[in-house]
Amino acid sequence: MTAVLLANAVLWPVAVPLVTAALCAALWRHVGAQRLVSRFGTLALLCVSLFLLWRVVAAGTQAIQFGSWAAPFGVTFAADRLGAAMAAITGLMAVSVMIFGLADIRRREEAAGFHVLFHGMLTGVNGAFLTGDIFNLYVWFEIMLITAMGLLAIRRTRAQLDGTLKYAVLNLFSTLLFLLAVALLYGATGTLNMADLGRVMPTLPPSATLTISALLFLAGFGIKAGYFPLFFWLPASYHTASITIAAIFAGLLTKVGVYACFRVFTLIFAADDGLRGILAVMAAGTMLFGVFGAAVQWDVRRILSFHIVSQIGYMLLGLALATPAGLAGGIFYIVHHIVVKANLFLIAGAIHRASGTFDLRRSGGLLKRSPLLAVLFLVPALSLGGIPPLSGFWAKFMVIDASVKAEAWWLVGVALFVGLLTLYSMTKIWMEAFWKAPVLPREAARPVPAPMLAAIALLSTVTVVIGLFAQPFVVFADQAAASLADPSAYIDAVLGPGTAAAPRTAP
Amino acid sequence: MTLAYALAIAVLAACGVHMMLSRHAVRILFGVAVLSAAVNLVIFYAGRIASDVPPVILGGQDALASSAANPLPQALILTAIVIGFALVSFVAALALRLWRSVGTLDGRELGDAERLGTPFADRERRP
Amino acid sequence: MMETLSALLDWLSAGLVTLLMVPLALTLWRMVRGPGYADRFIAVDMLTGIAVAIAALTAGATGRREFLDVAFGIALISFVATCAFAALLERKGGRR
Amino acid sequence: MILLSLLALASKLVGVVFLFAAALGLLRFSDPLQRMHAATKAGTLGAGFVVLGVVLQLQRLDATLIGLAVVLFLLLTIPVAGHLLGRAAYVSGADMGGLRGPDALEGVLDRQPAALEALDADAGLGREL
Amino acid sequence: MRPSPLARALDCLVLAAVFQRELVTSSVAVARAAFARQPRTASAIIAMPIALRTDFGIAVLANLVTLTPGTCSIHVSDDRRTLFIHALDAEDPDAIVAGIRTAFEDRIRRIEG
Amino acid sequence: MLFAAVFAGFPAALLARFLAARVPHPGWVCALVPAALFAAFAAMGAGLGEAALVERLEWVPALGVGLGFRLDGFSLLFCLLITGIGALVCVYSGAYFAEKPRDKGASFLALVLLFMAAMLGTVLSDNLVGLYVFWELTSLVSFLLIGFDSHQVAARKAALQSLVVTAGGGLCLFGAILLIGSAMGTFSLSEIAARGGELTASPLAPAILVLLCLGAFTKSAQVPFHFWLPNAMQAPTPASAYLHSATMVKLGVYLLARFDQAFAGMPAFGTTLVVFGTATLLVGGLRALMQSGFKGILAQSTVGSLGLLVLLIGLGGEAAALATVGFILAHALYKAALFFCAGNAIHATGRTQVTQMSGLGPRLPLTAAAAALAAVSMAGLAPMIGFVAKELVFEAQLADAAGALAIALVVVGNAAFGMIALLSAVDPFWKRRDAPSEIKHRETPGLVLGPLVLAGLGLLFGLMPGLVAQTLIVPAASALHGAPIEASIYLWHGFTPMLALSAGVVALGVVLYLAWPRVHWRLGEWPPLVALLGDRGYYAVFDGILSLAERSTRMLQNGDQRRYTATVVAATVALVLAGLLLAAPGFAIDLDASALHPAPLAVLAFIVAGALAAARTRSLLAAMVSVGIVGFGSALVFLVNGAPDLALTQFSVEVLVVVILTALLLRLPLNPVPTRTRGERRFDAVLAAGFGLVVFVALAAMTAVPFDPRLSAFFAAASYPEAFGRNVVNVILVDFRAIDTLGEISVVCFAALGAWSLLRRRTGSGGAK
Amino acid sequence: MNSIVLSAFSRLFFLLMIAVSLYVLYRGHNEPGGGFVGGLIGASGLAVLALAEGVDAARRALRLHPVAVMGLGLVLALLSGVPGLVTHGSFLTHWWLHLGSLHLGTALLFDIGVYMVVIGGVLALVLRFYEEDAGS
Ligand code: NA
Ligand code: NA
Repeated sequence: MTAVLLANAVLWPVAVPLVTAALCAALWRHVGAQRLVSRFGTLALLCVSLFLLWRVVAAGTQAIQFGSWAAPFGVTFAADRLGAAMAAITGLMAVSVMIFGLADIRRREEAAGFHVLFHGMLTGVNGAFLTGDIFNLYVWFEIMLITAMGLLAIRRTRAQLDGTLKYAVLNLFSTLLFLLAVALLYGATGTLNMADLGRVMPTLPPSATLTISALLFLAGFGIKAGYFPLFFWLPASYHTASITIAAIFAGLLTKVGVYACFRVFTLIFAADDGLRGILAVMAAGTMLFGVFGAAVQWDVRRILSFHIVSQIGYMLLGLALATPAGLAGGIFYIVHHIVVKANLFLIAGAIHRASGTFDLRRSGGLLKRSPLLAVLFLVPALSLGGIPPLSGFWAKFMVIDASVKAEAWWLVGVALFVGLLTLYSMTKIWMEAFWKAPVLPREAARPVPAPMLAAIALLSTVTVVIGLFAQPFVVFADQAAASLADPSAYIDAVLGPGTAAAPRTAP
Repeated sequence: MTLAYALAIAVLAACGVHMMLSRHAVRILFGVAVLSAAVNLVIFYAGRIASDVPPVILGGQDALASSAANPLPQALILTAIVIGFALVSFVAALALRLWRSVGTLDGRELGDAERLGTPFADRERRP
Repeated sequence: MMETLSALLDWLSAGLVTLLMVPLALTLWRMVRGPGYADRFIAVDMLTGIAVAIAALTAGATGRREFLDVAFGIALISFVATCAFAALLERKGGRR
Repeated sequence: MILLSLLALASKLVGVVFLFAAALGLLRFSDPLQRMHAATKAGTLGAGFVVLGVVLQLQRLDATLIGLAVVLFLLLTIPVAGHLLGRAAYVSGADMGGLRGPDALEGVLDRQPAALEALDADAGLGREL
Repeated sequence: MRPSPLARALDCLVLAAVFQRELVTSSVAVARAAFARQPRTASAIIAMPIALRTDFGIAVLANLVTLTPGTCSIHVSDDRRTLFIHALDAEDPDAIVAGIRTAFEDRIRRIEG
Repeated sequence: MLFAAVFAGFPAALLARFLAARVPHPGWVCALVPAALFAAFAAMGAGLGEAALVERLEWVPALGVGLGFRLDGFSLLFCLLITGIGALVCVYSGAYFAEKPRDKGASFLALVLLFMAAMLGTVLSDNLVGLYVFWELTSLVSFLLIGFDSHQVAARKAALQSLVVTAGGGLCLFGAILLIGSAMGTFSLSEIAARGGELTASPLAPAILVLLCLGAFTKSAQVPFHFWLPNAMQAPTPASAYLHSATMVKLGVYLLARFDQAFAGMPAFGTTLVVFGTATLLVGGLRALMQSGFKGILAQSTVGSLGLLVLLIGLGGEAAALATVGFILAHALYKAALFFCAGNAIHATGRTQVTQMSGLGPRLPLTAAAAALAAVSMAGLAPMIGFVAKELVFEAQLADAAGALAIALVVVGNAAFGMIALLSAVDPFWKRRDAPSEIKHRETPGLVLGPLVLAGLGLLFGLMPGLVAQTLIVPAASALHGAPIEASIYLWHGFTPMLALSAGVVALGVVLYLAWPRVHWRLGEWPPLVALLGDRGYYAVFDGILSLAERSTRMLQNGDQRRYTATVVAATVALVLAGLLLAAPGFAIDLDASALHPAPLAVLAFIVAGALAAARTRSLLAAMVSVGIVGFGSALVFLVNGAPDLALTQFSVEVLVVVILTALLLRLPLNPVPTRTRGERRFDAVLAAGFGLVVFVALAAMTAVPFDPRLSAFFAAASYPEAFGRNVVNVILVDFRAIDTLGEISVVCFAALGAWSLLRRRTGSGGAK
Repeated sequence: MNSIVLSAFSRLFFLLMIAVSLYVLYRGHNEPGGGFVGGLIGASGLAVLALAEGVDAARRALRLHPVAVMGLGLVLALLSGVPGLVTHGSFLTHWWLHLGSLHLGTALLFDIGVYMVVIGGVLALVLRFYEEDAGS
């Protein structure tokens, strides 16, 4: 039994939320029972994802084959350091958001299927992080998409419905591009297993099919991830979600797209010069136009939504460099940003609770009213702004340092400039919501409930810890990046020892 | 023959995209349906269209005849079809809900999401 | 002699599918051009018959029963679509 | 044996001809109800003949059972479908250009004065969206 | 008085056989019309009084009518007393009604018992 | 030891936030921390000599980042200033906030202690990244202190401005640091100073120079970033005294000084500093003439002083090093004292303008005395330390053989200092206007301790330079110079050229003072000058960026769904085209010879016709039927190509889609008005065609790629013997790739559930129409 | 739709379709069919019922809440993978029982799960879409 548990470490982070979602659906009429199952499932998810992380660190890349069918014939789940870290951070996010949700989720939302959809989304996210099969990845993406739409529209306000429509259109297009790319890839290689693709691809002669497939992957994932100029759905929808949901979206969903890019463009398609150039332009555009959008907004959630885009640019920058240092920076950035951005959305919720509005033009006075919240806000806000020694500083450090080492000067310039504007818009929130005297006395304003503060404090602590004790995280990111840059360990873990080193022959 | 398939699929994809570019939610939905049909055909095409023998092992035999059609793309398309159906249904529900709540499905009149907290409100009010 | 005849029959069977493309095209014309919604729906209904025939002929041409299963499914399920069309026309007509 | 094959071919051919006729009727008849006659009857019969022909050709028990089931389903569903469509067409105010004789339903069923699609023409808008 | 089960089964068979014949002839008629140089257009909607007891019987009748030459049932009145039939070629409505009555309705009534 | 000294401030700040609100005399209590640190540094400094005290700690070795702390003469000087003045500031703050809410004072004291720690960290860091960490922290605390009175718009605005400027500069510094790391492979300051040749030889050297200067100039308010510092006077006075005159703003100077040795081989460095330093000196002096706010005038003089310091660093030689150190010390003593005095005057009267104060001398006697002493020092008159420092400055200029013009400019600048000194010591305290100002607050011990101590020290060190010469100034100058300096410092050098220059300075200063009342408001309202010297440029850039941001956002995120989709489609097509051009994979088609089968061709034509009809028709119902044609046609394609399972599924799904869509269309108008103009439709057609072309090219090229049937071959062989199913497709679905199917039914489940919830009946009231 | 003809036949169609759907489900492993198509056909039967006699009739015919049916189906599909996990250490490794040429396995359970999800899901959709608009 223990052996089964250990050997399937990579299964649990997907299985646990899926079982939770299924049970919640089966208990449809019993909201109380759903809530219980859901809370238990969330805790279990954190445990199993940390367990996976421990397994990967202790024993190297973990891989399982469903149905005992050997790769590449069956479907593989595999977790290297990157995948395991993403799963672990997903667990952390789930728990934090659930804690916050204790004070934010309404019964009406629970009755509308919050728990099912929430765990369904976690299933999709973890599935995407852990699968080793490109078509299977598509399936998890779709689970993510459908549950995200369900969650987004859960209160059915007009804004939510409109936002969901915009979310739906571009994300549907994205998954179709993705599926198209998968089909082309399958047509050109005859295989779907990502490790197998990684093994086969270098042996194939160039062909327009493969090139187009690669670029369609980029476009498809790019829409999900919110790259320039594909990000429009994000600022059009995220701010309409109820805040618990927006927080987990902000933390996780776009990052799945980024993760997929990292995976596909290291394992399957080697980033050649042309592709790197394209990625670099996209990265710069993403950083710039995201932060531009944020700079002009007055609604906290919209500021934060645009910042998601902007920050995604830094991660993409890491990929565009395609050096181990760049990849490491990108990975560190992803992990840091998930925590920080989810936290900021949670804080936006707390701001709303404490001042009765999300609109900075109408809020204020929170430094006096909720000094603890003010301090807790500073942590992720400054981290996002790249102020040392918080996590965001190291993230920027790694990415920009990698750009310097790669002599990508203009990217360095853009990245630094965007950092300043980021700090500016965080300052704006601080000044308007916390410093400024309240514009109007608000009836809707209430004290911030303890669960909200607890969730925020938890994530702020994580940010501070990553910042102050960055070394293990940096080392981890370096190792994760090394295994991306040289995927032979991954390939061996999936296809059997020695496969990657074996002479490759064209089919 | 293969190129005929390619051409038809390309036209299909183009039509789907053209419909997705509409501002009417239902038309967009139709566009998604057409585009996803095109993509399904791409999967089919990618498995090479070479046979009209179903990939079912005849009684008395242990393995599939070599002349049979490629079963893997068929399985993949099955999955994709079902997923497409689910998504189309959901979006249809969304459209219905939008219609009930807002009374329009025309993109030019749907702006509740981005009007929320927009920084440009003051200017937009001006004619 | 027998082989030749049987080959001829097979060829004819295969040709029948091609022959069916003509009614298919005519039905398509009615579906696309209308002019009325009722016309389109009736044409869709007609498609069922053609589809069953195509499936059956494919079964004949390949000698595989699996295609008859498809005809079976089509015959059974297409009725639901027609019901839905009728419901649409009737309620829409009743209400506008 | 060969006779059976010939019979099968004949049956299929008859079916195809009926389908042909049905499609032609669909194209040529002047109003939806008339077209429906073609679609339901000739279409059903055509499909049925084709299926029977294939059953005769395959000469296998399982194929025969399935084939007969197909014909049965067609006979069960198509008239209901025709009935529903006909009524719906009438109610929705579809064009009844071919109706020269009496309309016994007048005053029994509410019939819309204009067809749904006529709204296009009323609005005077182009076809494209 | 109810007929014996055997008689009902027999009636069912006869009904089926009659129906098959009618179906073929009707299809032939339609096909002829479709191939004709000038498709006839003189159709009509006829009301046919019926006297069946069960809804199922009425439904069966309606279906049989639909599948027979040149006719198609469109509606059953709410009181279940009238069947409205669309006739493709309604030169002699009474003959159509009489044909249906003898071919189908009487048999169904017998089967209903 | 150094670690303890640096990090003591952080817990102390935290503690202060809680304690200061609860103990009596919080200022005195909090002052214990900096006082103790001062003592500790004094003790460490005493044993230091020419050597340096170094402590290292690994932090993020993976990035080459450590926390190296290094105490040499130069940093010792800063440490003593920071902790010494810090202690006085604490005392002063306690008194300053005595009548305000206790929480406010506590927060302020906590920030002061936090700031002290950050400053110590900056000047002690040997690792550049560590330095940067503390550097940014000082910017941040400065931001919080400037905006401390956060309910005032002006305070918030000034805080933001200072943050944008200093953090922006910080990012430049960060860039410089990374470039240095890349060029040198190390972040250690001492190592970089030692290997300066490598640095200047690097091709990155010019970029490093520029970025470094940007970082330092913003922090130290050099032209053209001089505007933020006077605006920062929105901060409470103790903060102004501490951060914005005595310590933080000197960080830029500190940094430049630290790099002076490394850039020795690069004359551009010195030239740049001299040019910008001189300009800043003059601008500071000129703008001081234009002001009338007490703190504002002092702030402008600080800008000038910083300019002077930068200029001095730009000069070479031992004399310059001595002058730099001497002037840093003198300036810190008199400027902090003057700020305290200004604070007392403002605090007492509630007025901020010099012109609004009069006759305060008799009522604030100790303040007036301290101000007088400090002013003498500032004016560069004997017997104050300021005099000594000024003599050193002129000596350095003469030693560097600076041109006559340069010397003249420095004289003018110093004259402005003299003018300001007179203005601050005389006007508020001794000048009699219509009526003496009303006094709201009297002097308290806490308020006068700081100015008296600092002014007194200025006098003490002036009279007895030996007290600090060999213990502080010379070691600091040696550290700065990079080699031991032999020098003795006296108050009286005899009659030297420097003395002549000093006399000139004094005379000019008096003239300026006399002219000030007539000149200052005219200058202050002369638009060209205000525009040139004020923060107009900053706002032009700031607003320019914001308006660019606004325009780009309005263009990109304009709320139009169609625009979004069109952009995404266009981007996708453009990406593919760009990728094809860049990768140039070649394009090959294998035109297979197999005959065209009419039936599949007809089915394909059927699909295409359906799709075209769907795209063209306006009626939604007709479009639905046409989409149905596409789905149905796909089923036929599957049917005639050996995929019965697929055909059946596709057909069933098509039927159910129809069932659902008809229900949707039941509620909608079937002929909605067109949502696109004809032009938009044409444009969309082009886009769609582009997308179709991409698909076609990909598919056509696939014909030339051989297919690898490994997977299917395995399934074909294993399906029955191992998975016991004859329908290989179904075996793949439930066994080989069952997890896909599991995911697929999850999608169905979630989609149906989502739809179920979306369409649930409205519970309760409210919502849309 | 209040058509006597349809109402009279709807039960028949419903039963027929359910029967066929179960048959298709059962033999899906060896012939075209399987849980998904089976589910669709079954759901179509329910849809006919819903169209002919109103959504409540269809809902009554299923007895359970459609969402709960989906949930149970998902649970069943997940459970079908557990025996293999326990014995082979690999999720979704199916157990088989061989009775001559008849092979019964947990794969069928999996397919039943698929069937239930599809039935529940499609029914949920149809019910919601064909519910009369509230108050409009
Ligand atoms: Na997403
Ligand atoms: Na984010």
